[in-house]
Amino acid sequence: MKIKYFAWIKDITNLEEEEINSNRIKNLDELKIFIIEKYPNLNKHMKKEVLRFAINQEYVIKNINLSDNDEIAIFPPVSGG
Amino acid sequence: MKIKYFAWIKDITNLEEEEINSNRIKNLDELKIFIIEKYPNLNKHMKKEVLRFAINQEYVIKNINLSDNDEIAIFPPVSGG
Amino acid sequence: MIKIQEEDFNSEDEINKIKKLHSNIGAVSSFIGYVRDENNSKEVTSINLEVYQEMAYKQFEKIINKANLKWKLEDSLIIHRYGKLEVNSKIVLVACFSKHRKDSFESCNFIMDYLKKEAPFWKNEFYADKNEWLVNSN
Amino acid sequence: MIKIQEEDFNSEDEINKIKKLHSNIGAVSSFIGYVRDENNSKEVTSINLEVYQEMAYKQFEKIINKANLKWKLEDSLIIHRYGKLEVNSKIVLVACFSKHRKDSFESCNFIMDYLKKEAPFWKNEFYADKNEWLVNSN
Repeated sequence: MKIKYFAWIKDITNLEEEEINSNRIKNLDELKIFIIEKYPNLNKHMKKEVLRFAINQEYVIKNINLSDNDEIAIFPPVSGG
Repeated sequence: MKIKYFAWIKDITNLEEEEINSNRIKNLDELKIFIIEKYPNLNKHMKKEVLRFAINQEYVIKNINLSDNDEIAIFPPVSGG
Repeated sequence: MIKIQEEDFNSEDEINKIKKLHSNIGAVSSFIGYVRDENNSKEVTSINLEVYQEMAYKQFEKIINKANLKWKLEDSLIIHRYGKLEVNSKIVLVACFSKHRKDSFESCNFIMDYLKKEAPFWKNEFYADKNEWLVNSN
Repeated sequence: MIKIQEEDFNSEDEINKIKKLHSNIGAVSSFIGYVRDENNSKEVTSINLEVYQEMAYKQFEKIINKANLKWKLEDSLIIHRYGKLEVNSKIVLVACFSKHRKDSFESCNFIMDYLKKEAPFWKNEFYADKNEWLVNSN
């Protein structure tokens, strides 16, 4: 699956996007655990619930199953307009 | 005093404006009586309270004293915008 | 700024002229009114818009003053046309300039409400075979 | 119509392009957002606006669909810029086109509310000596 990072999340991951494919990741909660292990500095933001998640360009709040060709985006609260 | 007429009121008076100076007209109510006598076809509109009055470009609802250099406007409900 | 004119106007240019004067404007809410091709189920060909100019300026100034008391505005603009206006022509532009959206938005609506009720303009609407004076319903 | 672009836009031209398609439009309500020279008491020199484009298009379409269910609109327009924007630059234009004022007015505000809360854009604000990511408060 493709993971995209935006705004200051990119400063923590040092990446705009990456391909992650692991048997361990079957849903969003498992992806979150994987991401925090890979980027420990995201942990405090995850805990404070400031991160937003979108799967295939739609906001997702609850846990949801993921498939290999999903595009997941992780970003902070928006500030457009 | 100068009297101005707008919209379909002009079709009744056949005038856009006129100068009226009479000792009989000391306030708006007296002017209304004078106008109806001069233009009997305005009477039914006056009775239905569809006419609006402005003195020196300000709306006036109650009776008010008039002086010789006042500009009085008589018009139907507005429809701008 | 208040303008009462026969000519058409360019809303981008008119808004820019005022925006340029203030670098702290973050929000411009505006309304443009047009002549529609249909009204009260009748096909409109054009309108003739009559105005009592001196009074219109005075009333527009009053309403802008009222809006400034109720909201924090950096500037405001009313352009109202008069005369013969074809279908699709612009009739009016109201634009309110503020730091934040809420002020511009609410004041623009407030000014339009007042303008519709009290600005001394009268629309004579022309149809294929006759014409008729209008009364604002809202 | 939805546009997400780096370039500036001319609001008169953009509104005209849509207005031309409908002779029954009597009302266009619009909002323009600008980069202000000051925010949270800090002097702003410019912003960099990041966007998640595919998602922004999808979310704008959804909000326009929602607005069409709630109000009687003839058409609607969202233009949102991204990239480096200097103070006084336009950021966004939302315009709603309807027969009557109430529909255009309320839907324009509704779209802006939603856009501020959910459109995937992020402002990185530049000051004389540093820069900072913003969060929308309203």
